Amino acid sequence: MALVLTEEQQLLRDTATQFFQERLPIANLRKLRDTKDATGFDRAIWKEMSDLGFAGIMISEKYGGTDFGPVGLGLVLEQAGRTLAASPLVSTVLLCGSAVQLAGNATQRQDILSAIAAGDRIMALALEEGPHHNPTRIATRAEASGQAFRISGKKTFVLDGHVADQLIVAARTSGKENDRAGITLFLVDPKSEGVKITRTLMVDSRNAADISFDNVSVPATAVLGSVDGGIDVLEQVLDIARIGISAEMLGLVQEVFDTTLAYLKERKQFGKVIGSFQALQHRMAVLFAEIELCRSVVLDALSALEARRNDVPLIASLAKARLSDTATLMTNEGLQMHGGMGMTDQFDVGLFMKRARVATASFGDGNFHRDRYASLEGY
Amino acid sequence: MALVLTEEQQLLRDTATQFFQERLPIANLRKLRDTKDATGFDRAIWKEMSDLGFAGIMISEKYGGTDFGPVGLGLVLEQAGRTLAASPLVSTVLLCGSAVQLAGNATQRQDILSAIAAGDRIMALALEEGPHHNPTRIATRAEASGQAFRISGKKTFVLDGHVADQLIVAARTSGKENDRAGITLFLVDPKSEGVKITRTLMVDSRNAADISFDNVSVPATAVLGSVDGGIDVLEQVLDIARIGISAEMLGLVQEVFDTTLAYLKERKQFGKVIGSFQALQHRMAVLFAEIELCRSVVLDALSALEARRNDVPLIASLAKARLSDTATLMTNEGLQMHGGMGMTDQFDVGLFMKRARVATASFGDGNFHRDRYASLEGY
Amino acid sequence: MEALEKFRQETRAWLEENCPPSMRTPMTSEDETVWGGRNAKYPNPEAKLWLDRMAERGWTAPTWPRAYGGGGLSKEENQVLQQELRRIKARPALSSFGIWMLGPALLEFANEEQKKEHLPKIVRGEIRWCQGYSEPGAGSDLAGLQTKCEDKGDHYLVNGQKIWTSYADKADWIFCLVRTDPTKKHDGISFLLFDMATPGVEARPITMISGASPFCETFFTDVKVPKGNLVGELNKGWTIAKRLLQHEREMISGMGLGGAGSGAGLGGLEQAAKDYYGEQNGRVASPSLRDHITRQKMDGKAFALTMQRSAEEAKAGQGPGAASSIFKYYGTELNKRRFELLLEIMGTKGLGWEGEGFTGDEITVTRSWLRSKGNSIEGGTSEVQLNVVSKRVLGLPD
Amino acid sequence: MEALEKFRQETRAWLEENCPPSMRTPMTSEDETVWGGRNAKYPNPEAKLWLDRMAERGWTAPTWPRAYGGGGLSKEENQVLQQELRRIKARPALSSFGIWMLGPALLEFANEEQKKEHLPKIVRGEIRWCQGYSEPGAGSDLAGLQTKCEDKGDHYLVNGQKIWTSYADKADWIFCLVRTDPTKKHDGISFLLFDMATPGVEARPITMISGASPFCETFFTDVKVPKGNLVGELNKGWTIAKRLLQHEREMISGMGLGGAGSGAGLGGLEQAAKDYYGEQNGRVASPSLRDHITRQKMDGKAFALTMQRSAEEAKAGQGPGAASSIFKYYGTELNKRRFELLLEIMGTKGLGWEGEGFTGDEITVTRSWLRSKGNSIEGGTSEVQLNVVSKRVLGLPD
Repeated sequence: MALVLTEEQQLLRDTATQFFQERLPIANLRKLRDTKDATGFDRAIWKEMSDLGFAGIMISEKYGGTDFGPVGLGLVLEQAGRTLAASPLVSTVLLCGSAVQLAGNATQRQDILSAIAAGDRIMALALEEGPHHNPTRIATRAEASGQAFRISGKKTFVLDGHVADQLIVAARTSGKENDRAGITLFLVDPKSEGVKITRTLMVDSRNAADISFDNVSVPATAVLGSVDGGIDVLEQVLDIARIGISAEMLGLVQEVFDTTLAYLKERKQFGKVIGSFQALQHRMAVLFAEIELCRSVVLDALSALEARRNDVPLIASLAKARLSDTATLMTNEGLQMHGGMGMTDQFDVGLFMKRARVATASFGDGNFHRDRYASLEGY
Repeated sequence: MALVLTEEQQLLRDTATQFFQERLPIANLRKLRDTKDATGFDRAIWKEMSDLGFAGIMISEKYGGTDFGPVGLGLVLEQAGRTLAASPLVSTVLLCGSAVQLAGNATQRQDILSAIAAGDRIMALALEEGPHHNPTRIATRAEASGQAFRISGKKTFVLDGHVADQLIVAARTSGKENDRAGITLFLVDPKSEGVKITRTLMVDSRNAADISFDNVSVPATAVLGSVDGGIDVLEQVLDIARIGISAEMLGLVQEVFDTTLAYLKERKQFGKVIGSFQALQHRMAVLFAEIELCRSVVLDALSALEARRNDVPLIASLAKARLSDTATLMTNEGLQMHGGMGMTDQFDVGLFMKRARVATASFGDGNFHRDRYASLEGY
Repeated sequence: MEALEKFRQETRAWLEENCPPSMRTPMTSEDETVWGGRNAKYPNPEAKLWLDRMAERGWTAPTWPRAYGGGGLSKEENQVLQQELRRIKARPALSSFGIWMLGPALLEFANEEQKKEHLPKIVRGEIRWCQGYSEPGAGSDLAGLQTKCEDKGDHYLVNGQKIWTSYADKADWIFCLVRTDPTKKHDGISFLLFDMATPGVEARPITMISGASPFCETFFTDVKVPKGNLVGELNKGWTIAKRLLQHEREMISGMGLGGAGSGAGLGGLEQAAKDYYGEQNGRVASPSLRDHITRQKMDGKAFALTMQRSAEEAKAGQGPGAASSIFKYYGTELNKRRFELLLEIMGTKGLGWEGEGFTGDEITVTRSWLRSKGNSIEGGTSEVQLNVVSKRVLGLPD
Repeated sequence: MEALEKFRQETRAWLEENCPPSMRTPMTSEDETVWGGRNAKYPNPEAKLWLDRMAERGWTAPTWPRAYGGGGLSKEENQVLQQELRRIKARPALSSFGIWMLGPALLEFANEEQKKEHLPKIVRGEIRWCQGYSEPGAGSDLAGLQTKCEDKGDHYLVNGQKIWTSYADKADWIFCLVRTDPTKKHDGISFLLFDMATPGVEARPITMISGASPFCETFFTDVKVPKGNLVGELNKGWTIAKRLLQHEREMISGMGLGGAGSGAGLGGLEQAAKDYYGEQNGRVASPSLRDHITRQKMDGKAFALTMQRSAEEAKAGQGPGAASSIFKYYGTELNKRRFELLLEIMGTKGLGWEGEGFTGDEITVTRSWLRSKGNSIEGGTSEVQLNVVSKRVLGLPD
């Protein structure tokens, strides 16, 4: 295991830090929100990120990627979390890029991975059908009809779904809702007839969509991986996303901690800086401990991915549960310690709180992952 | 509802306070423990308690009781909790007295209730068969054989079981383990052939026993209440016990709180009394709030019993869960704030911690009662 | 008792005749609240009619003396009135900081002229008031306020800045704490009234994390205030302020008990959990979530019982009791927890901001969740509350 | 590398020949620990043989210089030795505060004569030491110690009282912090050694909430100590104490990771839950309990990873890192929580004290649960740890 960064990794982290501070500071998210930007992220800056190699970080050099691996991606995401950077990293790189890498045939890989690495294609995974993450609860059906499939169903919380150039849709080719077997992944053009996309404006000002499929026809070549065997791919992809979002949340909690600590050293009440009050000091010390543990967990999860360890599912659930819980705790404490000013939109802490909750709900919250962890461990 | 005491009740509380402080202070429990007293409580003092009317507090005057009702009993138990008084109040009065009152026929009531009220009979309820409270998980069987029954099975955690003059045994006359129907209560003489009693020494220095029944013969007149219908009686009796023990725990947490508060005002570290440290102040203020809520809950639960409200089961579970959780929290915090001295047997806080855990495990801990509460509320 | 019964009959008859039909329907949004004032807005003409009729009897401020336009009712009569209003589900004729906050203070601390001047207009909803207490630099240390008020002989000159002035952009007058002696802390504060139309007053609404808000930042630049607008003695304003704060705190602590925006539209925590999480054998499908719901419900019930006990103790003449010292702290923390739990229950449906994909109830929960974070800050932070409990109730030393 | 491999071969061969068979079996109780000393007790003659053989090579203190009886091994050689000892599951030849605590301090701070006098006897287990730091009045404020040490010309005179002196009733000598200047705090403390057989020394065992304990209260009444027994400079004992305390803290923080008495005999939390609570479809029957177990396991894993990360950072030359500042706090709190959870799992079976009705493992859990409460007090309370983190690591002001 490597819980310490190599020099190369430290360099990447420094690049990412600088990039997000300069090119995607929190002001960027505010601007997108306040101008009601139709895309919801800055495509030009996404191109810059791709040029820096961030989009192709998990993609092999053969397809124009930088192949820096999961630890590298984690470092980038952590820095993105510090500035609440809106980008298609989760939708396109973590979810869809990984799915194609794992399950795509040669043609699909060539086509899609090189487009992702170049920053030319935005992709979205249409998976969820209810308000809570549940990768096997799929009612959307894909009926075989000759050489094609016809997809019908409703998806929700599709990240970047309203601007995706291409969708991956999880649909049922056999079995019934909640069965593990019978799920198939399809590549779907969002402009196909019968696809209806509604952007949903989330509290974190990021992008998601409800998408309905009404008898949408796709050719057999649109199948990604094997028919009925989608769950195995999905689970690997989801673990990558869970770990990636945990890395983002690590940046988020660290930033809120740092900002709150600075505020405590500056803000005066009753003639003293409030950071001199012992009750607040102890709460900050406890938060410090929680975050140090979070950092170890995220680093280990990224290493597990990189080394393809067989405990990836376990450590992914550990990371997602712990970071979700700590992000809730840290943003609540951070806001409270900022007092009334923290309640204003002018301060950033509220934005971090909003992002923390959406990140928590993405791909399983603490309840989901603690239950999964216990199942994986057999109790 | 009456969340405020009447003058009569206040008088009773004052009597009880004085009695326990003078006659059953913590030193009494220490003496019983250190001398390895065979009875485990002081029979002479139990007689005194009976003379004061405490043993007959739930028993009507017809049988020599004082009929002060549940609120009165709660007040006595709260004061008993403050001095960790060892007495057969729970086993004999709360459990067995209530069972006979509810289910006994005229002969049984006359015989047993007057003996209890006079302080002449110690009784014990042989119910549990596993390490966790579960009133329907009964494997002990009573087979009808002519005009008699033959009881076989093993009971554990029978409070005061090693000194009881008479047992009430919950056994199965039909159905299988975990069925609600088919449980029958029997009055059993502990000296009967086939009864084997092993005293178990618990961490709180109170009394319990493992009791095995090997083909023990009892006459049909030993049935308390109806054959197969014991669960309805049991549930009412258990709710009384849960509320009673909650009242005892209220006294316990209040005493630990008061003692800790006094210690914080006296103990000096780094040249200041430690009660001046804000981190401890806030923890004490939070505990204060928790205990105030506990007090309201216990008073309401006692009132519910007294008024025979139909939400008794709900409020009993609320009381037992909340007092169990708060007792754990308060004793942990109390010990920590006492520092190293709290770790010594010389200080009392450890004794309160031990009693708190046994009281928590008695008749359902927080997990049990939260689950029950949700079931009762239908979710 | 007979007189009271007679009063009830009369009141019932009067309300039957005078409360317009549309004023007996539930409000569909906060926008329908009638606040009165120079630029008063009414959801419909009946709302104005209802206000005028109630104001004429002084029943917008039922217990105030008739001499100042109030209803002159006894405490018992007012209870009857409120019962009868609830019986027909009447909307409040007037919502007003003048009635809730300022009026009682004026009745206790103002001179006769001030009472005559301001109280009747409050009763009739002619003047809408806002309160200027908090300042950006002060926060929990309210008495650390800096807004300067200088005696310029024939007038006072006010310079400074307030924050969290609710509806300052819509109010006609402000009651305001100002610093009249910079060399003292609590004893250098005065209580001043002035017209928001005075030159030099500017109010800017604050956007909150939950969206638009009634709160404003309010700036005073060389605001001239007549000397007759000082209430009570110079430098003794803190006494008035404390009385008003006590009142505010009590209003906020009721929160733990739920009410508007608490997810009531979703049918309570357990129904929401069944709807958003699903059921298994008739129970909430996630057992750990079920456990969290039970903890919340148990704490809520225990808190409600404690407020009830405190009220009963007060009624029994035992005073409000130590338990009341924890209400603000516990009630607001409980309310915050409730909203966190609702979000946990609702998953991504509890995380919408606006627009399609979410019901109105869902968006309300999300916004209320964010708004709830302020409960443990406004009206004395939880930290200040815990300080107060540990020092005043528990007697722990500095 | 080759030399190290050769050392491994030789060591393995030597151990094979010299470690007696019974010393390769697990200890069945703490009573079998070999502490040495004037009244040394051995579970069997082989234990003495094993000690003597190891001591002869200096391998009871492998890295100490040969000149003082130590093994003179390099760090790498010692690692090899420890690996080989573990390989054959050898029991420790000697447990000793002299080796763990005092020796390193003497090597760093004592004069040549003192080293020659004391170290060889420690290595051979001839003298058993105890440590006299804490005092009843001092607690967390260790430097507030009062035990008076007066210079009487040809000797020191010691008067006072220590507490928490482990095995003081069984030890031969004590290393002790005493006050040599009452006008200063940290700069008035000295580090003194003396024989527990000196007249005026009395040790009384302390009964803990968990039962009998190695701890004693130790009283000094006009104890005469030769002046040569002062280690380091007069009034500079705090420097030595700090070094030793650091060491102690690190030993305690490992606790969160489990080990002896952590319920290992029950097969871990989840197995215990299945056994004591029952299974439903192969899962722990109580879902809320299952959730608590998972939280505990997750926190335990996260903490273990953090200790590992810190070690890797240190190895990578980045120093111990800020994370290490939380080990004592987090590790002990985690350990306490683990025991609370075990009790929750075991129900009434986790609440036995002694006698029939409970297995040995069950009683051990109960006693260890009680003992664990001291973890967050001894070696610096959790509160002191949080103070240190907030001030030294986070830079928050007084």
